[in-house]
Amino acid sequence: MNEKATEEIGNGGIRRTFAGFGEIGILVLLIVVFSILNPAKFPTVANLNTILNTAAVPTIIGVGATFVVLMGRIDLSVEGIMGAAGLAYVLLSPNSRTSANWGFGAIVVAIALGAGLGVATALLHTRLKVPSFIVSLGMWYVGLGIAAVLFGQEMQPFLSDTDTSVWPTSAPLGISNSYLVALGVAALGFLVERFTRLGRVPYAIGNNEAVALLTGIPVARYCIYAFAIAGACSALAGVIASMSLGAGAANVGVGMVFFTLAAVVIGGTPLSGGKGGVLRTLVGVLVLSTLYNGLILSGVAPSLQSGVSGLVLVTAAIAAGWSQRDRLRIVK
Amino acid sequence: MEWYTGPAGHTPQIAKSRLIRTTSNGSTGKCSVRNLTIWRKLVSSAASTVKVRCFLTRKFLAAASFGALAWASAAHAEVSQPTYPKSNLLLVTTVINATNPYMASWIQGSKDLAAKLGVPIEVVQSNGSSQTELAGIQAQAAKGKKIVLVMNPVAASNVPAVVQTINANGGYMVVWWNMPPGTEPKTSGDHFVAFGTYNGITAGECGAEHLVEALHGKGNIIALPGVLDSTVSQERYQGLLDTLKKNPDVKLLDTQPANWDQAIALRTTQQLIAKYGDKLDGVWTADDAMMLGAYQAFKQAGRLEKVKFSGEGAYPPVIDLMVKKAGNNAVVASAFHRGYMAAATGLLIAYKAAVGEIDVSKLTPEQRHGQYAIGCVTPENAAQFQANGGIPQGWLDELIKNPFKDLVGGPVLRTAAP
Amino acid sequence: MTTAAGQTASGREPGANRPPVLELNGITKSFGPLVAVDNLSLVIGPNEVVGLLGENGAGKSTLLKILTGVHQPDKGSITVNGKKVTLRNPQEANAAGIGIVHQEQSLFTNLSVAENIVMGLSKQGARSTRFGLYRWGQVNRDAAAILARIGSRIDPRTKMSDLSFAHRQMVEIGRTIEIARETTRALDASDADHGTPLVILDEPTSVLERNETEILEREIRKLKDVGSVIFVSHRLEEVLRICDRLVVMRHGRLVADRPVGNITEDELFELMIGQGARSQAPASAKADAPAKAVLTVDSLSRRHTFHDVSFTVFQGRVTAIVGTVGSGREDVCRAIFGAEAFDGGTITVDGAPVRGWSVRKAIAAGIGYLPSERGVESVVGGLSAARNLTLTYPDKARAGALLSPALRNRLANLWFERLDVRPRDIGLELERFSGGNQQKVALAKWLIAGDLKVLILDHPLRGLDPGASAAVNELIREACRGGAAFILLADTLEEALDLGDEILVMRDGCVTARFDMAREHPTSLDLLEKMV
Amino acid sequence: MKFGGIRSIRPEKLRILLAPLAIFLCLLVVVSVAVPQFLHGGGPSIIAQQATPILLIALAQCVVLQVSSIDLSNASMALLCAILSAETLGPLGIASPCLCVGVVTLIGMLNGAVLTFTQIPSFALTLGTLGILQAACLVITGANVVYVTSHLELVSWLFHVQILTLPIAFWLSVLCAVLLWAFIRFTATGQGLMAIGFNERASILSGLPVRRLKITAFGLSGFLAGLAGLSVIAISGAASSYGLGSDLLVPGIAAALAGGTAITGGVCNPINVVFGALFVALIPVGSAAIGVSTQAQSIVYGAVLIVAVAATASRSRTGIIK
Repeated sequence: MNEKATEEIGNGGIRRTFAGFGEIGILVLLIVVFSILNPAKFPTVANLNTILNTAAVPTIIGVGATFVVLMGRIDLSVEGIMGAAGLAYVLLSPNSRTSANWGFGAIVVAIALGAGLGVATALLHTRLKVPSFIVSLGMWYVGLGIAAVLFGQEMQPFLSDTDTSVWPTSAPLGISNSYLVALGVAALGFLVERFTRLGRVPYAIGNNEAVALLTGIPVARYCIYAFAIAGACSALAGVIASMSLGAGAANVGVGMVFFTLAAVVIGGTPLSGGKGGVLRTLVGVLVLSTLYNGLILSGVAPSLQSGVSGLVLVTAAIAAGWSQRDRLRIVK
Repeated sequence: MEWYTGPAGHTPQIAKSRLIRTTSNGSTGKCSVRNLTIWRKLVSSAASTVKVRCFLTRKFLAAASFGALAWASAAHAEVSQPTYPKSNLLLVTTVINATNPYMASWIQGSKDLAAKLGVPIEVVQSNGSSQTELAGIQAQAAKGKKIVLVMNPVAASNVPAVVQTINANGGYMVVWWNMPPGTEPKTSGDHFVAFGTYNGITAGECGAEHLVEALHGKGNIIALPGVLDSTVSQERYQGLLDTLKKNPDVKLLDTQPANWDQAIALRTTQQLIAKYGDKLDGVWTADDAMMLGAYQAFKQAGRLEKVKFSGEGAYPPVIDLMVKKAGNNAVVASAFHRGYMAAATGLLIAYKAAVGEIDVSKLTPEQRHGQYAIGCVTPENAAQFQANGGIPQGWLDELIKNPFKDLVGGPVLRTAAP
Repeated sequence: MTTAAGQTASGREPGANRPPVLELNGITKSFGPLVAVDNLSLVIGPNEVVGLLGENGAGKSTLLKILTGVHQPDKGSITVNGKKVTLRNPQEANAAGIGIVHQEQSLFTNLSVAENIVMGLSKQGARSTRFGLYRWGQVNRDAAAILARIGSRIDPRTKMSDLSFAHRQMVEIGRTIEIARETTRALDASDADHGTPLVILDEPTSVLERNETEILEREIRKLKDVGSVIFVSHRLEEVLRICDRLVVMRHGRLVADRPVGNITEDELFELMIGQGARSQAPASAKADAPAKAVLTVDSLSRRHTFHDVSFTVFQGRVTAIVGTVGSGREDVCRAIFGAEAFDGGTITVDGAPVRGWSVRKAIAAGIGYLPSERGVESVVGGLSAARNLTLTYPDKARAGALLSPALRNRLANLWFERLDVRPRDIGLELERFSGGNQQKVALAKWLIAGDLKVLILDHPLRGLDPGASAAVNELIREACRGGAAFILLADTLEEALDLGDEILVMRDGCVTARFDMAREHPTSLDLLEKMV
Repeated sequence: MKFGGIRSIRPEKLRILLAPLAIFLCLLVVVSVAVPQFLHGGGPSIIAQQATPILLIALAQCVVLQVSSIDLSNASMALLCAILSAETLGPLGIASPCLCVGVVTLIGMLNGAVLTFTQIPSFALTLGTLGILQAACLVITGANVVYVTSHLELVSWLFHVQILTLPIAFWLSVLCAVLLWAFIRFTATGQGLMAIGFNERASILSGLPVRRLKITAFGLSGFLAGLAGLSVIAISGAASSYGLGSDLLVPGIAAALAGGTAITGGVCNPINVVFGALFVALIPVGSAAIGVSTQAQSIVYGAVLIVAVAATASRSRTGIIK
């Protein structure tokens, strides 16, 4: 590796964006298997839309989660924020309980609420120096609490406007609106991830935080950004979920935290951070949604479904990491 | 944080043997529809229910009357159990969460009764955690007053610990929905006054039979039960299966548990629509929250007009749907009972034991462990249930005259769901 | 050297009564009872290269951390280019015109060279972004230009992890200079009397091989034209060659401040440790009597890393391996220690060829390994010094089934005395000791075995001050007499020549020469030409 | 580190040593003041009862956190053990508890083995195991509640017999904590676990049997989870996939962290985890006692959790918290 004055050094960094996209293989595999298992039902446009529909909400959450995970943090507050934001949205839109009608304002408020909770998480995490794991866990409860308070003792609030509640799943452009939104969010996320400092710094922090601090990167501030993004995404997801539910429910996001985190990991963004990205999460979510859909279509006993998902998660994680196995490799 | 109408429960030992029906579940669908109207009359005026043919309601009346007797006799006589002055009592009611219509109604009932009796009340919310439930009750007991408790346990297995607590405190308690075998009130001393439940099988049949009717005895349906290991869900599912046995032309294509949850029901139904497409004619659900989820899914799929739904619990929004005859009478039935009534009845029984208006030792077996009347709401009669959440005027006053007025029989016996 | 200030790039008049770049006044910083920097005052003029010397724990690194805004002084004032400043964090230090190349590399291995350079800049230049979006083409061109300026032709799109250590170091330097230039530009724009940037090089050469050091020296001379430099190093001859002026710290105080002209290495050494002259390392027990072979490596190979490496290690002898970074010598050592797999050749310990080789087996066979990256690979910072000492051979402090704190402490105290580890607090977490003292403990961890056959030393003196180095050297010799054999990856060729009984030269994964010091007496130049 | 002589006792160390006890006492005082009768109203015994399974799960968790991994599956292992022993107590009698605990211990070790040999993140792995175990529970129980038919007395005495007004089961789990503490402090294995937590790479290069140690850690986690499962059976005499014990994961983690365990690894004091568990068990009583509205209770729960960990967490000197 001695430097001769003339020749170029380095491989010119062939950006391995799509290198080692083992998860795509897994996705294809799933599609093939399920298509063989039920050729009539699975490989149809209608079912494709069902899958994309299921994928919409976790994809939106996943985009936010990716930024947090890239920094080696974790955000468990998803379900809480979804509940709080969802109820806020429903109560501010034409509904069976309040007279409020803020139109788009309702969505804005909901997202602001989510971002706010995200910022709160980050501040507690950076100022009190408490691991993001526990802070966001606490925020999960706080969010659910806020939702419960908004819900109050009265009857469940329903969206009065039918069109709203049908909007997410209707597909005027061939693909359901909710997934179009998800794609939009993902595209935006990818843009930020690739072309802005806000997007690159998380990679740096995830790679070596000590160095980031020495280099003078304001880690705390970027934590706040990341969690704010995650919060906003969760909130938007909460809004879409509530829309499609046609009602306000505190636990509209039930089961989403682990679904999304699993998707992020399967996608190839390790929880240690520094690697991966939004696009990978997109794929990861598709893997899990396809699995969820396929299991039901293939009539796998409900009791077994969680087990099969678990197996797939482990297999995917192993497949993703197998090549990098090494005597001195450290995995937490 | 799951939406429960009845939480994870138990299977009695009898479960091992074949299905044994108590008289009360012998009622046919028609009967349950009819005795609903009777039931309406009955609640408006307790006397006007003589010419009733339906066995359930006869039983019901009998129960009501001897319930009244038992109480009347107890009213003035010396009672065996320790009693306390009103001022020394604290009413406690437990809910599994605060964001579920059933629970909201439960809290309302407890508070209304407390107001009528003029006794302070505390609500213990457990967020679906057994730990929290026990701790909450304990915290109230620790306040020093005698506890009058009505409990909707997160899990049957919590009951013994609570009984322990109440015995130590010297208060009185009534449990709804879930109770482990071998913890019968009779055998647990005077402080565990009674256990009450609604007949899940009848409830399940209410939905199933009207679904079959609406499909003219032919078609394909899917079922959404609650949390897999919940007794309540299994009873209702049993009701569905029994009905289908009698109507072989109605096929049950798929069963996917939706954990009592609206959101999960929505997601699951979307998958099932993808799976069966236009084959589906009906959806049976173990609870209205899940029905609303399923309803939403078909609405989005634009197939509301072609599908029938049945639920359980007669949530006000569901009743509204029936009254509106939304989606070409999409919703065909939902069994009616109210957390309001359950909570009020339970609290009142415990309260009367505490102040000595009931002699626990003199209560009949049915009164200590019995099932209470449920109705069946259909588009025809839905309107009657809209006002005041379906609680008839003056129901509470009637109740205070006779806490056992809705008692319709002894324990529910069933087999485990296949 | 002083004339160098004359040919400043921006054509400024030498010392045209510009304010000093840096003026420290009575700086004091203490951690609990320990006073790290004690009422220190220092002035650094424009376009001046000042060497900062001192033992480990003399307070150098604390001082640097204060200058770069990591720590804030308890007392005293900092004046940069005539303006009093308070540096609350690294960004503010950058903004004030102070950049630093850290002892350990501060690069992100998962990002490209260009990205690493951009990351370092407090405010990315207007050209690198449009509408807040990076223009990667532009960023890469700029990066290439920056690297070209220091005579390096690394492709800026290369992922950092694909570069050799030395090349990463170049990137690091390039970035630092860019920070400095950026700052100068900023100052030029804002400030009437042109402020001068200050670049701090914290032991930049300690990890570099000789030939790479020369590139760096050239660079520092260039740097003089644009700004001033604080140069921290333990290699005295190097310091004397590069710097205009030397300041020496001891126990947190400034004990000397002299121009290079009138000071010798020995003087410096004395100033630093305040004791008698340096113990000239006499060649070790270079017995001619044939010693017993303990370890034989026969045509050991690993794809893309090293090929056909063979040598034998004898009892009581030191086998030194020299070579540039990337010559594969580290990998050979790791393979021998079982930490890396090898796909060809054999390793024979005590006449028995090994199979299914692993770290555990290597240690069981009496082989020890002192890695170079101390913090990451060698010490468990969170554990007490005593526990670190007994980590590998817990039996040394075991009473029956349980570990005996009493035994452990006796052992630890013993070794703390022998190695003169300071502070004498065996219960203190190891991460709280200075680098040199950590290294002593890390070495002792192997020596307590007593019957160690082979100890592999990967840059054992890296970042150690002369005092500590002497002590560690002494340890090695003692162990030699005790019958242990050593494989040494030396920091400097001098060190290798000084200690080695046999010297292997490696280049690109192959052994290019071997010298038996009992018979031959090669010079460092002989070695160098085989290395490059 | 306990034997480092007086110089190494610094305020930071004292905080880490005492904070968990402190926060528990604070909460206890709050409750006792708000509800004076709490202490002699049998409150302590109930809290101890609830704290027992939480404590055991928390200990299981802190062993794994010690090697800077996490085990999301240990709560469901506890549940599986409870279900298995509910099924087998009748036929097997006293053999059943040992058998069931043995089984989950093996499952734990399997976790560890897969983790070390495939090198996948523990979070992902145990999340998967969690799903698989849930399925296992549902299949074994046929999605029903399983009741102990006979021999319940073999375990039930654990909560009926009381010492100093607290159930003996609690004292036994405290004993587990003390033994674990001694194990970590005074055995080579325990020292190895600590070392891995702080710096795995250095541990490998220092010749520690890292794989074996990690498998040990996860095995211990399974074992303690098994004991937690037994305590569930002892309390309720029944087990089901969604019943008592199905919600132990979060309280367990919370208790471990409130007990000063560092999620970054290395730092774990089982004795403090005891206070962590008691604290977590006490939160609901606390919020009920000071009369928080039904709706707002989970807000309080979340907030208290954060504050508690903020007070007890031991922070690495690098200042990097993730």
